[in-house]
Amino acid sequence: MTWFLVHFAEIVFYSLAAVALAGAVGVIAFRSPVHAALSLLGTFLAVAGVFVLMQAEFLAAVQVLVYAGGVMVLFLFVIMLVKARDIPDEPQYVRRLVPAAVGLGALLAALVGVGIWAASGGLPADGAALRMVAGAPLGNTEAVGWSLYRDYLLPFEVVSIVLLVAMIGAIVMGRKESGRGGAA
Amino acid sequence: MKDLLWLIPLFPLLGAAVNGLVGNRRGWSRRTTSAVALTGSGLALAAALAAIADWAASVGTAAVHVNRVFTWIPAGFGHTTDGLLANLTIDFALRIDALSAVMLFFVTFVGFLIHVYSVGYMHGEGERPYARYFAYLNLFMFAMLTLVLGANLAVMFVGWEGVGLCSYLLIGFFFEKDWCASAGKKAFIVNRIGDFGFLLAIFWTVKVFGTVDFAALQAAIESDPARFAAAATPIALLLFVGAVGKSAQLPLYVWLPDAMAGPTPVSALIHAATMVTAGVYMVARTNFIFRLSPTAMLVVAVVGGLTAVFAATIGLAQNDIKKVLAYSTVSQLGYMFLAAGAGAFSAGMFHVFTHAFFKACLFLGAGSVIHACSGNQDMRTMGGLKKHMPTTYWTFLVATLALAGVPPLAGFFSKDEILAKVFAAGSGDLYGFGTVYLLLWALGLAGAFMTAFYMFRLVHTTFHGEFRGTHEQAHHLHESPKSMTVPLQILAAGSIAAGFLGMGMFGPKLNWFEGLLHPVAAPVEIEGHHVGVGVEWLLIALSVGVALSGIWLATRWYFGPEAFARPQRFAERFPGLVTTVANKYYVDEAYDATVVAGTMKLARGSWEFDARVVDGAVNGARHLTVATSFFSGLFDLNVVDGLVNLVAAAYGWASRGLRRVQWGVAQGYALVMTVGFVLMVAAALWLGR
Amino acid sequence: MRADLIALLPELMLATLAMAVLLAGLASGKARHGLLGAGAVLALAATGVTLWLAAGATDPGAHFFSGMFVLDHFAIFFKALFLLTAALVVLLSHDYLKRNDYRPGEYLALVMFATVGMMTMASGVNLAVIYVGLELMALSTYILAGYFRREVKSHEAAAKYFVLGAMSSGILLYGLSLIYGATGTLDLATLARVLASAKPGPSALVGVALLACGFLFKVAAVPFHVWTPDVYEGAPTPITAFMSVGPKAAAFAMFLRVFIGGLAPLAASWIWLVGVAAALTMIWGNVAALTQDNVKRMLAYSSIAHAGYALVGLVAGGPAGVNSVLFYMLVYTVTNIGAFGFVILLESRGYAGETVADYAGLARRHPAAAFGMLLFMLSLGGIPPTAGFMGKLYLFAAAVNAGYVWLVVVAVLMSAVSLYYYLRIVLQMYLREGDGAEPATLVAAPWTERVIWACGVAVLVIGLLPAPFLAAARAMAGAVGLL
Amino acid sequence: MISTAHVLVLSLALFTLGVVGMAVRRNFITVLMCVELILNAANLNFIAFSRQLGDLTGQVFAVFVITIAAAEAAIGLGIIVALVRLKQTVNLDQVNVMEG
Repeated sequence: MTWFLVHFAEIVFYSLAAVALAGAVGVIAFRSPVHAALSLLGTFLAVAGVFVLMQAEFLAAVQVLVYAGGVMVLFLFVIMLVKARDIPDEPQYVRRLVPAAVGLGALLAALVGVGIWAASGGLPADGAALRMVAGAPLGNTEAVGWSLYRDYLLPFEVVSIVLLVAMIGAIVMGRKESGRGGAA
Repeated sequence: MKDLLWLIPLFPLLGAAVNGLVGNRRGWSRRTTSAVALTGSGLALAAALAAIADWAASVGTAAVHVNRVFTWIPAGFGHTTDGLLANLTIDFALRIDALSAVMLFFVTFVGFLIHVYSVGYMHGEGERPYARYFAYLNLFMFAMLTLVLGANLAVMFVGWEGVGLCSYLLIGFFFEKDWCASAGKKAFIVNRIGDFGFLLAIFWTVKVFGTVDFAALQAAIESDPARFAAAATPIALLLFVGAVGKSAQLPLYVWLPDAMAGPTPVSALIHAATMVTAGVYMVARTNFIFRLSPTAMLVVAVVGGLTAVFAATIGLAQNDIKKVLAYSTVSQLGYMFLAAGAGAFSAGMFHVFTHAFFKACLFLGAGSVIHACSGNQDMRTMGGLKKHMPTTYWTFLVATLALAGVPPLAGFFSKDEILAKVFAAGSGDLYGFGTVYLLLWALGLAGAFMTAFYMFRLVHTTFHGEFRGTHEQAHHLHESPKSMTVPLQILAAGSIAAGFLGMGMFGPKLNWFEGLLHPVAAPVEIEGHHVGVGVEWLLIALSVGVALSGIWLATRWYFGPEAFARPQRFAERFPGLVTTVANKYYVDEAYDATVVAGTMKLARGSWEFDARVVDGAVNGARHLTVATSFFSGLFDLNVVDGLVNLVAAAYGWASRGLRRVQWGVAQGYALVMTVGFVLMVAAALWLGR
Repeated sequence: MRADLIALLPELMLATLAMAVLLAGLASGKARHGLLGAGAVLALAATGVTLWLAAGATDPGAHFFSGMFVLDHFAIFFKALFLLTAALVVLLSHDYLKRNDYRPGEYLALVMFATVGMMTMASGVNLAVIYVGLELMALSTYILAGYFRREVKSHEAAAKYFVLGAMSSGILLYGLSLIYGATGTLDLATLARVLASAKPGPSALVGVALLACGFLFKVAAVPFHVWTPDVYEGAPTPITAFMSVGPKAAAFAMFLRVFIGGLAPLAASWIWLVGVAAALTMIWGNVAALTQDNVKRMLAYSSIAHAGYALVGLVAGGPAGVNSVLFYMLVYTVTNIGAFGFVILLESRGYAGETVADYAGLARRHPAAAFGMLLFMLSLGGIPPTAGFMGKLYLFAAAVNAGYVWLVVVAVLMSAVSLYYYLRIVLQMYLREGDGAEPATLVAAPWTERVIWACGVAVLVIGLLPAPFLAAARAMAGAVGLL
Repeated sequence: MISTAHVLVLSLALFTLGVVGMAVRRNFITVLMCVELILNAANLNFIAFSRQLGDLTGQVFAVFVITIAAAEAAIGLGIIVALVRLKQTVNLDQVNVMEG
């Protein structure tokens, strides 16, 4: 029992990591896009859990809201819209790429792994800075908010234009083309 | 006028623009087109003569006069401290001195004559091709004059590229014929190899000297020769690579014989008189760099000497009238480089000068003959043309005698000057390579014999004996119009007179030409050595004897009732030798048999490899299509021959190979990129270890 | 705050006007091509004026927005170049959109938003700013590539560009995260300081390598060039022209800023990565273009090759290298937009204008246009006295001076090879007469023609009198450091 | 205590799976999901490093990444919808008109 309490964080982390990995494998392995999407949802949620362990509560909330709530719904919506399941499965060109891709992936992982090995022993700082606003301790959400609106105002504004562009793009790409003229 | 040098190239440029942009589109009559073109080149000639006169009268022929038209490339990195680049400024500057004045004179003079000649020669073309032709010809004049007048390497390079482009356009002028187009391509690719050397030489010069201006370079070198000695060899050799390409020397000579596919006046102007001599001019122009490097000088001499003999032997057995002249040109260019390599830059330039007259005359005469024979170029079906076209015959004979080196015609003086200088270099043990120079001298003498032989073989087969062509052709034989014969007569007169400008063998005082060039291109002095008067006369006798014996042998073999019997017997006795020479030593075929076949094998091998490893992904049909196009490419390659085609094929092969990575599917691209990620990360880790 | 806003004014202005164009496009029931196009050009011009005013009112050495944004000479040069590019592309698009009957509103707005992204990239001295600017540019271009939705090819271009672009930006982001982990900062100046003070560990090296992968993707360098031919072929031609110069120049701006600026202490590692990639890019691009019969694809491979040349300047580094890249971007912009403009003119016949054979005999039928194309081809091939020669001269001279002779040998050799395929078009235009059966003609497209004329004049003027342009590049790049 | 190394290993695994997935899946929608995997991996890194360094920058940057990921997904899905309209397929390997 004490062991359980002492290692509680680790146990949670390993469980979340297992879920995240299983989800990621599922994305690649499932043939049905719906299953793949649900599997990805598992990864998203598990990653959100890791964010909490990493003292990034605000990010965890954003992850759940934006990914699980927004992006995932969008995915499922499109899958339903295009009736992806009805599309016949033709001989797979890409299947021949699998050995090469897996081999290269392993190689890439090994190389990057070598790279990060040395840097990765790091233990956390006390974490106070992650919830500090103008020298006073507050919550993580406030801290991120302050930083976002004060120090990172410029990229924040640019990202808002990115969202506008995404909206235009989704409309431009998604609207039905009614003959010549392309009326909206 | 000497301050308005830029006008000289401007006139032909305007002519080209008017004919090319307006005349070609509107379909102007031939008369209007020729008027525009002749005005362009005529004004260039007039302006050139005025400039030369003004320069000689006001500052003297020993002076260098430079016009800075505008600052072309300003002190680009002026604020930086990056070495010499900090001060690099390149003006668009033109320069007149003895060397460029000589070139200027004969380029505009011969150029104008050939424009006149072309009016007659091209009259059978349609209006639009006619306008196109004259636009290109004028454009060529512009580029050549820029090359000649350029006061620094960069401006010279502008002209250098320009003449290459025009040559390419004009060789391919009769583009309906496939072989014309492929000849143009061949000329272009080989020239590019040379230009590559030239461009690298420019960069190297910038790095070492911080300037590309001829005067500044010369001043820098003369102030401290020892400091630049080490850099001189690579720069000189790279420059020489450019010269080898442009002037068709071994091993890049292959394009010039093929370039005869162009209209004959073009062969006369570009591929005999002017553009191909640009290499010699460039070596003479930069002689202050070359003379610093004995290695480079020796390379120049050896390449020149070998080319002179090698091309002459091929010329012995050609049957196409223009091919004989083409190999002869390659061979004569070899003599010019031989002279330059022996340190006698002015002797080389003198041969450039005289050669321009008699070789242009020969080509134009050949054009006149081809014109009369309804386009036939094979000498075996000619003969007896003397009585049909007397003017062409006599002018051709004069030019032939000049080329063969019969005194007192122009070629005798210039060629003898070269051989004497090479002998002097040999006996004086120049740079310690005396033996090599003596060997080259002997080769040059042998080449002179062959020159006399193949030229008289040409004259006898073409003009003497009975006509051997068809009845229709015989009926058609006629003398060419005035616009063609008058230029021939003028050039023949030049072939007689030009030599008297440089009678070096009768004493240095009579060598006016060398005296003229001395301030800018002095010969390399061989210390403590002087060829005695007796020896000089012996050399003269030797070279005249060699020329006469060549003529004698050709006459014995190809003239009179016994004509052709002896060469027949000779061929029967030495069949291998004769066919080998007639087939240009099988150089092209050898490339095909060894390198091309090897490449094919390799290609096939890698094809299979590809097919198994990478190509598992690509479906069969696509594979087949690509493979078919590839092998049809190889088929082309076997039909057309030569080194250049090999290079082109190798590129084509590589090109198709690389393009196969682009197989159309995004996942495949993702995989290629993943390979890139792996390589980059691995390299970064390895580099930073 | 006021100073911050003044420095950002050009971007604010352009973004606002882009939204105005978007709304105007939606509001005008019938597509008003002329009005919207004129509006977009005026907006770009107004932004140019604003840029000039903002540049006058700010200190080139100052940092804005918590040290994330600068308006130094380097940024001003690139911003002016982007505005010029966007204006030329809008003009090129006018006749093309009208002819193909596509709505102009969203199109023009997206071009302007992409330009805002590019301008942000040029000014960013913080990796976060550079990254969001990059994404703004990239997302806008994905949509633009697929804008011609009735064309299968345009669609395919968008799909491929999107997938591979998303992959590359993911890789770039992963690299950024490693660099952040190793140094604890995203600010370029701090980054340079941290990296200089201690020998960086392998994780920083991996981060730099992955970052380089992402950047090389954006400039279309080997082996991350695979998207280029397909996307360039499929995209609407004015957008191809845009992608081949605008985003590429922006990518070079960030490449210079990040690598020569922030990652300078790691130069020993990345210079070889970039140098070898440059050599491979030049070889691959030029050689693969040799046998290409589709002119748009040929120009795509050519633009790969040109990215290789510009990378030579990056490798050379130092003020001379940076100057030469800036100047080259200017030269390349006018030349390539001109060349693609010509493709647009000829493409008007629907199917024609894409294969080399369509160019047969054009010199006779359209001598002036053919002459323009001749200039562009000579300039791309680096033949004097065109602008391309001058650009290459400076790039290669800088590299020789910095000691990268081997790279220059490759570059010169490959630019010699490149002439072969550029002159193929010249040969077709000037020597072939066409087979007579329905020859390709040019369709009246007045604005396209004007753009071609302007570019042709620019190519000659820059080639003959490069002094003021070089002076501009020099003043812009060298006055202050990159950070 | 969970060290940064733990998270990095997890993120590396997600990253690799994403990269491999992009090359082996033919369904455009799944490919898009793989992109999200890569972005999530990068975010894990940022968050882990942020905690290790005691520096908010990583977290703030992750906010941007999530936003941009959402924008990217929207555009990608728009492209998919148009693709289905035009070619009746979501398979990326059937988008292969252009090659060479």
